Amino acid sequence: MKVCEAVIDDIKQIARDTMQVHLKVEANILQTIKPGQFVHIQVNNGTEHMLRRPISVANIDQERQLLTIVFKVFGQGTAKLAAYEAEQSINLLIPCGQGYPIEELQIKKALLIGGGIGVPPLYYLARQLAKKNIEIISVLGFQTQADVFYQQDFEAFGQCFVTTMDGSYGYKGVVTDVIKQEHLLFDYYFSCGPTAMLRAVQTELTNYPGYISLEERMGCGIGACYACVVPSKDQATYKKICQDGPVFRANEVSI
Amino acid sequence: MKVCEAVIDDIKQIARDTMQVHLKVEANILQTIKPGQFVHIQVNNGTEHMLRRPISVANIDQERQLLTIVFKVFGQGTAKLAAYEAEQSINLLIPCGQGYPIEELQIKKALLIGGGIGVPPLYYLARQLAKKNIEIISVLGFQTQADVFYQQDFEAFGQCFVTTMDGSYGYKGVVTDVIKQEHLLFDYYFSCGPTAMLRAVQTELTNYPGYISLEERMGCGIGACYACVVPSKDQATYKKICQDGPVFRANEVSI
Amino acid sequence: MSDLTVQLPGLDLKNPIMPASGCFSFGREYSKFYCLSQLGAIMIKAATADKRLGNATPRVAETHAGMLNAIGLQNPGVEAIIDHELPFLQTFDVPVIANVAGSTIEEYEGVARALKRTEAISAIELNISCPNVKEGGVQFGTRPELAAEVTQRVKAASHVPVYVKLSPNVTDIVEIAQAVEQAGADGLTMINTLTGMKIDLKKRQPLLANQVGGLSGPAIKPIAIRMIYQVYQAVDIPIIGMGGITSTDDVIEFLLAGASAVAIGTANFKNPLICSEIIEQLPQALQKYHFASVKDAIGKGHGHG
Amino acid sequence: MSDLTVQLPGLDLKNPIMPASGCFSFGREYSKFYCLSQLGAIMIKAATADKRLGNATPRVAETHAGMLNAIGLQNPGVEAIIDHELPFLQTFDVPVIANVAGSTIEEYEGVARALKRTEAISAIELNISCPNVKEGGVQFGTRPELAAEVTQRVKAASHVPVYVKLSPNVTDIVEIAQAVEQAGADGLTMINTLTGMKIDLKKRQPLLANQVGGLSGPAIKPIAIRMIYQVYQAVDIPIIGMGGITSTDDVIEFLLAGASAVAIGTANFKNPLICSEIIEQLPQALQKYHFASVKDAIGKGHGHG
Ligand SMILES: Cc1cc2nc3c(=O)[nH]c(=O)nc-3n(C[C@H](O)[C@H](O)[C@H](O)COP(=O)(O)OP(=O)(O)OC[C@H]3O[C@@H](n4cnc5c(N)ncnc54)[C@H](O)[C@@H]3O)c2cc1C
Ligand SMILES: Cc1cc2nc3c(=O)[nH]c(=O)nc-3n(C[C@H](O)[C@H](O)[C@H](O)COP(=O)(O)OP(=O)(O)OC[C@H]3O[C@@H](n4cnc5c(N)ncnc54)[C@H](O)[C@@H]3O)c2cc1C
Ligand SMILES: Cc1cc2nc3c(=O)[nH]c(=O)nc-3n(C[C@H](O)[C@H](O)[C@H](O)COP(=O)(O)O)c2cc1C
Ligand SMILES: Cc1cc2nc3c(=O)[nH]c(=O)nc-3n(C[C@H](O)[C@H](O)[C@H](O)COP(=O)(O)O)c2cc1C
Ligand code: FES
Ligand code: FES
Repeated sequence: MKVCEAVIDDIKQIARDTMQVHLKVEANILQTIKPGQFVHIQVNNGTEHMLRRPISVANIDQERQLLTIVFKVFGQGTAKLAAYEAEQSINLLIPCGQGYPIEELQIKKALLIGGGIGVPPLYYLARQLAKKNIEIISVLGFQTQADVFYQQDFEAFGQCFVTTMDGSYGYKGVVTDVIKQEHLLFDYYFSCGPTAMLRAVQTELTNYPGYISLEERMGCGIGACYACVVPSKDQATYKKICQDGPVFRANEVSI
Repeated sequence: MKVCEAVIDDIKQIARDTMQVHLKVEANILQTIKPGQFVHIQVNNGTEHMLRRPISVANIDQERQLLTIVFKVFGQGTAKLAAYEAEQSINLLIPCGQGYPIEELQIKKALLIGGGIGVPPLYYLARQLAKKNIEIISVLGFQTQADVFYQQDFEAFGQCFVTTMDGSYGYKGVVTDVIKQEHLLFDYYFSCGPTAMLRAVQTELTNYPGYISLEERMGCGIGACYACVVPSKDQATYKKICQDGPVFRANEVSI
Repeated sequence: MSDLTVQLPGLDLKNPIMPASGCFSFGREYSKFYCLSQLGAIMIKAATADKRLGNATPRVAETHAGMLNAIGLQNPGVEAIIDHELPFLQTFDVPVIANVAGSTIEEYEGVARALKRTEAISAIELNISCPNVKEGGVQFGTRPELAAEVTQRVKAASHVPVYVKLSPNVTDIVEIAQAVEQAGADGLTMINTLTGMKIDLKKRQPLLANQVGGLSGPAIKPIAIRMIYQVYQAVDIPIIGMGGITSTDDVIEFLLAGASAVAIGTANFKNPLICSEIIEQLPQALQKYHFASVKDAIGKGHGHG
Repeated sequence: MSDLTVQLPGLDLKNPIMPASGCFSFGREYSKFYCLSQLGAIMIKAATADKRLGNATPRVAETHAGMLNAIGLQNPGVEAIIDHELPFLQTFDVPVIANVAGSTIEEYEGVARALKRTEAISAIELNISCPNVKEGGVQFGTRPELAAEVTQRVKAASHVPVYVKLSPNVTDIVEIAQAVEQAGADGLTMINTLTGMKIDLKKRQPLLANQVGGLSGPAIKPIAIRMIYQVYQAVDIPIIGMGGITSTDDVIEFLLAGASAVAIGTANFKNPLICSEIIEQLPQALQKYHFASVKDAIGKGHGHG
């Protein structure tokens, strides 16, 4: 893990309140990053915001030495990040946490299930899976049409279903509805999104091996402050999301 | 008095740690401003700096609708102001306080005595005095050569003596040394600078009518919080520097 | 548009927003920026029996997300305030809350009694929590029995409802709140400033002439919210909340914690229009969080509902 | 180059900079950023008798220039710390200060006694001021007689000097400081966090699962400085200062107020290199303010000299 000042190559809005940023990062750092890992971003200098913001790695372009993040403007910190301009630099801890352990798995057909700002990390995952010639189906859930992004990018890898809560685009309903309706077949699933969605996924897909990526409010982002814990399945211990996660086996944690 | 977002026309360093900024301000506001008044500047948005910074009006260009300020980088707030760039805007309270009451005075020959960042407001004063064909002598004191600025601008109005504490430029010593050595003659003096200098001026020139401009840490900048007081000469009451001053008759206040 | 009104003892508020005492003098200066009749109420600068000059300068210092002040109750004395300041405020349609301070119980009582001769005030804010005067002030705010006594005496001497301003510099704020409630307080205002210090590194001494000063501004908001939340559960009198408010979100946070109205202090210095702007934006903010009115939000941060 | 060393009971410090308890776990994570031997000392996460899971999440919230935490003393228990964490720290050349917590006097005593079997610690920091646990913790820090009792008992059970960590959530910090000094404390560490709250406007409930949390960061620095300044004048034991430090100027301000060394907590989260960077920059900063050494600056904000 490193502290790194990354210059913004470009920053643009790609959906409602949703920003995509390309950051220039040294190749030797980029090489080490696994899908599912995150960067811990300083909002700005000074003392107004003492906590960093965790944002997942959405993609890596080794050739152009770019790291992509996609984030939603939610509160004050992300609003300030959204106001950055190209050529300015932001301070990252990179990389943080454990990614999806795809090297260790024998996968033929992967189901990617993303909700809202849980979609971006799955994109980098999809690219890495595709490199290994793994078949990919994706189900992406959003609130409403204005929120949808990356559909075409996922379609490039295989079947891609988009749902919106209000039915304004694609299927109406939640991601688990689509999975049931479409009788999707797969051997591993990988999911990232709001806790409510992950809980539904965990329950519905209890017979499949899968990985979920969790969110929690963080202090240090590196395992030193015990802010970001989640109980293990048996409730006997806590795992640290920033260090042991954010990716966990679906049956490992109690959410 | 108004709250005003002023766009920076240009900003540049003119001496050691000393910035000059031209701000675009509406003509109808500029028309009301008197030499000696100040603007109360918001450091930035957000909550890190809750107090504004008082900075004197150094010049006004009615034609180009520009207001000039000159400030020294002293602490965190002025450091942040110095980092602004052209086209960005800063928030001002404008105009604040009472200026030099030159309309009411019968002056033939004015002595301007400035020390360090007390020099800028005297420049706008000099311009206004010159318009009234008043003869002007200036004595400008700085720490050292690297700090000197505006010498030529004052020379355009008449005799101008520059002193530095370490003698690295112009006369060596304090402004009052020059005034004595050069046997300067004048009927009114106008002084702005560090309190120690003003005290010396007050004492040395006790037989002359004069005006001094004071500094104090401010809260509101408009007379509402009682932060910025100075005792009246008889110590019986307090004057508010932001509202009753910053310009006072030299014999009016006890510094 | 959402209903912004709040009815409190002696105070019929158009909206829950008022400037905090000491940050708004007697209104004249801010009246140049907007019409004071827009305000829910005005809390004026502390009044003592006689004129006070206050502390030496420097009196303020900036801190991270806040400031320190040690004004030391500079004011022209209660009689001068009645004669020269309140008439100006009476030209506006806005309730005035007089902040009453003193060094002894007798002084507090005397100020309250003196105020009887004016119709210009709707309530008294009893300032037993000013950390910036050598004697009195803060002790009354930190000892429940003293707080109760001064409350009772001032209440008896007053013709208008009395709100007691609590000091946060205490181990147990609930204990003090309950003591003044039992002593007859009509309401509480909280919080006053926390005692702090800044040292001038070059001069090697405290930056403020008074050495210590009161910390205010966004830095202290979490402490204010916590104290109001705790006190709301322990008393039945209304609370006017303050401490670090700079936005409509902050106002709603105070309402949820249990404040019935709020005061804004330090933020006026950063933005002299803040009270006016927040009043204008409040209906929209209430809507955003699905509150039908200000009253609908009060205390709603306690349990679900 | 200026002399950065400081000698305190049990602690021979290369420099006065150490990470604060709870913000640095047991050092492993930060050892990836710099060599821990650079540090003056390390204050490790609180140890209780048995393993504790701590509070539910969310456990932290951001506030203006600060944060709230309610971790709730999650730790693997003193035995596991001795066996699994301290050996790692022993690989560095840095004194370790063990933070001792508990719900009862007996638990505090037990933890101190358990620590006797390790050589890996140079001092104990007695945490009588944690606001985030239901029982114990904070009461010990707010009542002088309880503070004195737990100090005396832990002191008797310990083989190393005991520094008592004071809570700022009190009316009179000097009274507590004097009580623990008399009870045998070798030093003080101050301040712990101030109790605060943040409310989630959408959920209409306190944001932290524990409702209240401890406020830390630059927001509280003026309170820390004031308390250290006051306590320094009233006690003869050394103070390790903390609360909002983010820069060398802050370190010097704490030294001037009367701290002999300082700890850095929250700022590690913003910049994991902060302790290392401050250590590097400190000689230059001391020079700027004309101090020949760290020792030369301690207490120099009191009167001229
Ligand atoms: C491992 C991880 C990966 C993430 N990846 C992404 C991503 O790729 N894109 C994206 O848009 N969002 C992502 N999030 C969520 C993102 O971190 C929050 O939306 C963001 O921190 C909110 O900050 P704010 O300044 O807008 O809100 P504020 O309310 O101002 O934040 C205040 C504090 O709360 C924390 N916080 C608030 N909401 C959340 C949340 N949902 N999760 C964690 N911390 C929160 C902030 O980090 C900050 O410390 C991720 C979260 C985690 C834990
Ligand atoms: C009426 C008036 C006119 C001024 N005009 C000028 C000018 O034209 N050019 C210029 O360079 N300076 C001027 N000053 C001084 C200038 O305001 C301070 O240097 C500046 O506020 C320091 O801010 P900072 O952020 O650098 O320091 P910080 O130490 O970060 O400031 C902290 C707080 O202290 C206040 N403060 C610190 N030093 C002073 C000071 N000397 N006077 C008043 N407040 C202070 C700041 O305003 C702020 O509230 C003037 C001051 C006054 C009162
Ligand atoms: C400069 C200044 C002067 C103050 N004077 C008084 C006062 O006279 N009486 C009083 O009760 N409170 C006084 N206060 C406290 C405020 O009324 C308020 O309680 C406190 O500042 C917290 O609110 P804020 O964070 O919005 O400023 C003063 C505060 C400041 C900053
Ligand atoms: C996340 C977090 C956890 C903490 N845990 C402990 C603890 O276990 N024991 C303790 O004595 N103090 C604990 N503290 C308090 C710090 O040690 C320190 O006293 C306080 O945060 C003030 O310093 P700061 O402003 O530099 O953070 C904790 C603080 C934080 C932010
Ligand atoms: S954020 Fe500190 S342990 Fe995870
Ligand atoms: S700064 Fe508020 S009265 Fe002058």
